[in-house]
Amino acid sequence: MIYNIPFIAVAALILIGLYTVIFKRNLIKIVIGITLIESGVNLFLITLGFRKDSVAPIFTSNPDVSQTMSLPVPQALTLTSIVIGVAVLALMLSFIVYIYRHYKTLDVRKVVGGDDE
Amino acid sequence: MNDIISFISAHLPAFVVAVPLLGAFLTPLVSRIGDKSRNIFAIIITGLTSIFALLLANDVFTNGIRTYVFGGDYATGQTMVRILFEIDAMNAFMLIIAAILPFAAIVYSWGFMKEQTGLDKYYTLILLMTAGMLGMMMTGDMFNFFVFLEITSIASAALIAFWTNKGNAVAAAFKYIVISSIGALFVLFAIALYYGQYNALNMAVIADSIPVEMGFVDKIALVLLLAALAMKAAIAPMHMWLADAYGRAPSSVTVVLIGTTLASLYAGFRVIFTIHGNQLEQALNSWTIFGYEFSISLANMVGILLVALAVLSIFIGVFMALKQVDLKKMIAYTAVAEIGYMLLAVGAAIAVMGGDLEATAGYTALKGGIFHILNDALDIGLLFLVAGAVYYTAKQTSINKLGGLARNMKYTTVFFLIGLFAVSGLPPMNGFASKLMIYESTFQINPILSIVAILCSILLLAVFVKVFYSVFLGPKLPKFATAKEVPISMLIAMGIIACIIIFIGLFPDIVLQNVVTPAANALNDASSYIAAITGGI
Amino acid sequence: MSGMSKIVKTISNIAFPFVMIYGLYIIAHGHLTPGGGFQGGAVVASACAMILVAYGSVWTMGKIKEKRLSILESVGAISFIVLAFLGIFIITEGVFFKNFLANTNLMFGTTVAFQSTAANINTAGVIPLMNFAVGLKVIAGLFAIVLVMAYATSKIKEGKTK
Amino acid sequence: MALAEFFNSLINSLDTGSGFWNPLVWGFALLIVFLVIYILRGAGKTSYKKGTEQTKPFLSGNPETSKESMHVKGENVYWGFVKSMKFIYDRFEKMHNGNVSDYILWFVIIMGIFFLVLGVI
Amino acid sequence: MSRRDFVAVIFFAVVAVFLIFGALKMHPFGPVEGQDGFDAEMDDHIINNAQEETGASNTVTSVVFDYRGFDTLGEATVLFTAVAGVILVFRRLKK
Repeated sequence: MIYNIPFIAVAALILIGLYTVIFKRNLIKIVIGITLIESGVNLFLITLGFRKDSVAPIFTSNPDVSQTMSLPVPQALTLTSIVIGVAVLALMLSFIVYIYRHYKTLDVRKVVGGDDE
Repeated sequence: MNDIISFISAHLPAFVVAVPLLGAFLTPLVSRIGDKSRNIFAIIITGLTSIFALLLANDVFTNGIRTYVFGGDYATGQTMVRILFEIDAMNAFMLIIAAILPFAAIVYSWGFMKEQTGLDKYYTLILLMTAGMLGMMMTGDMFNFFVFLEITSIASAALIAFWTNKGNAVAAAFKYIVISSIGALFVLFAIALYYGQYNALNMAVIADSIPVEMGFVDKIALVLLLAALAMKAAIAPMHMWLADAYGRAPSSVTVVLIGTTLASLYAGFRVIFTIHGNQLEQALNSWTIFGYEFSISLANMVGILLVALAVLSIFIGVFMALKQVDLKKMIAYTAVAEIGYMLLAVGAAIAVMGGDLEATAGYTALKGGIFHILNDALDIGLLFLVAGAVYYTAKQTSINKLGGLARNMKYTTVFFLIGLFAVSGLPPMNGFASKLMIYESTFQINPILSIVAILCSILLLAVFVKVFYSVFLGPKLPKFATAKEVPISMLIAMGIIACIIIFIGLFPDIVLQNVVTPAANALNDASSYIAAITGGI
Repeated sequence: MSGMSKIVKTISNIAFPFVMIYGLYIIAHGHLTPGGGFQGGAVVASACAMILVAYGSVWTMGKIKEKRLSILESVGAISFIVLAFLGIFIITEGVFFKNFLANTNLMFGTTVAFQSTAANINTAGVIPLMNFAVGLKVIAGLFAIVLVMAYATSKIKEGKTK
Repeated sequence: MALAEFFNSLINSLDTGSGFWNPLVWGFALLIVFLVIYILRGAGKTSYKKGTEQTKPFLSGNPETSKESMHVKGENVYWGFVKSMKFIYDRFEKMHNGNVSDYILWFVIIMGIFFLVLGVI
Repeated sequence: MSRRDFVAVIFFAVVAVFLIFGALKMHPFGPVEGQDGFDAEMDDHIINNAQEETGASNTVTSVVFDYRGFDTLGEATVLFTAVAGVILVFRRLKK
């Protein structure tokens, strides 16, 4: 129970992100919510890689290789996920620049993209 | 010569994804030479990819499941640490769709995109879309699936915003990337749950290690995957992004977008049938009311949910399509209805799945639904290409301003008629064969479903008769007096798809026996898919 | 945006080589110490972004066009995927992404046992080469993204949007 | 041999559970129907001449209007159906506001329903 | 409080409850090998064999570039895609 505090923090981060996406009106804040969800998922991945009293899985000048090492795969997955998040963020922000150029507003209720204006 | 063929066939699964990736990386360099050379290069790369994909599909249909491990050798049963591609008949069936659509799109773009700027990035992104779609259809590794999903989403979003001088195109692209990134993040969350539970990322290993008595975390992962993939596959009421995205993107991009949407739908089927295939028979709960024993299995529950969503999709799609005034948005809502038809058939098959599926009518329903995936991709693709041709000639797609185009564009009119017959399920086109199977099998399962399906199909016919009347028929409008037929490349692209449609329509039994039935069997038995990796359950 | 004050330009001139050397160090030692192509590339790209902020996007765009950067990036990507293809073509019975240099006493081919090793850079087969390819790609890519967005938004600020 | 099997498979009919569907048989039936219709048509009135007053559009004496105004706009087709289904279309219009937050809200709603159905039951 | 916000709050609460219960049902944070149904078979295989198979002393790098190198190719492709997309969006529309 008390050992699962990091997992509860992950759930809280994801829920805060969802709340931001659903209830906020500003496009920038929606993007912030998406990055919150993403950081929650990354935190979950990196949390899964931890084992009790373990060290980093690197053998270079490592005093004792027999001690338990933390899992290497989640760190690799988190690296991939972070880079993907950067790419998505860049594209979304450039879309927002153009949306502001066209609609002169960032209110999500006005950026509806109806038929040809 | 012979060993070259054997060498290529040994590495086919790698080539199918790696060749379009290499082509995409090379495109910025090739486009320094000239536009014509860049177009020819893109056509060559896409044709090569299609040939490899068809060869791989043929190999799988003849020799059974193919696995390809990246970066090392692997003996069945040892610890699965590397990424691998696993292609069974269902993946091969999807590969056929992915081989047809991007080639037609690239050929179409030669004439359709002639006046545009930034074409080197356009070809790069459309090749990346193709590579991501193929990877989604072939991979056997969950996290690798997520990576390809993100590649496809980012490339699609950038291409939807191609016409940046239109505000609604950029707005549609923003909506699409918000939807797809949130969906992909929840897919990643589910993958992380599986990893934390079973310390595995391979689909077959996960499916092998999930206990038959599902835990709470497994249920949460299943729900997250189902909801996220349903949103990516544009199932109502999460379909609204599709109308914007399909309607605003250039038609050549929309044709590839159809393939990516169907790839997400396939991933949902894979999750239900393969990863949780062992738990489908498991009873979720059982009550005794008045001495009667009620028990609902996971298969019943998921099937009922999917059928409900499917009926909603068909209803909303048809009714909204009837009211649209924009031609491409109308076809987009029709695509929503068509996806509903597939989901209706497969959901009905899941709902009645108990013991052996072959005994029940669900087997026909499953075959019909899988058959309809191919037909829908071809029909909607042809209609979008025709809509793009109309836009190319008349520079607008609002059906209020169009009229009398049949006098100027004869071939386009013929292609639109073929697409109209096919998509609204009129004989002798291919849409009729699969829809007939769906009607009869769902009638044996529950008559109301097939009644709804038939009525909505009639409404679809009404929608397209209206479009045909108001766009192509009618008096020759003065503002289109100088309208000409579209360039030859666009006609070739439309002709390819039209010929395949007519072939499937005239000889449906060949396709059903050689392609669809193996795919249905492969989707139905998860044990062989798992046994190919773990060596027996 | 236009450039910043002379103090900022001087400080960034002094700091730029150190940051870049550090990033290249991270890229080169990716198979021995924490880090790798992505991380080191991000460090170098941040150095370039610092120059961009100090001197302004218009000046930087005058120095280097984003077309050159995208060419550089595709060169990095092509070298990466070609290294992956060599796994098929170099050795018999090879597969895609085969580490064909590891444990062959060729370049980067020193064999390592399961032990606490001293930092020997001459190991790990194709992994250092892939690190360099990915590092080049990440430098060019991130700098291209930052440069293009800064240039476009600066043009918006000056009013000539189209 | 394989070719013969191929041609045999061409004329196979699609088994759809309870019924069957064969496009070639259907096409043959369609041909016969067209033949009958052509014969009936040949037995029709023959005093029809092109280029005379018979072929001119007759709008009860009024002059013929312009092509633009004669073409029925696509929006006006089926206006009766849309009008009678107004109670449905109002719902759908309210549903399809292009607000991306509502799209995500629908996703959350479906996820909640799935949770309730699969987790509680 | 509009009807939309009411429905949103209700289903948001449902999702929140299920996610937090799932977080509580996970195996405890920092598990010990062999206890509470945790067995890191794949990662132990990597940790024990990474040096012999790839020669890299950094296990994470050996995972990123050798065991899961195909993911890294996809990741590089994602960055490439983003760059191409941003340049496409900010392109000049006139020839």
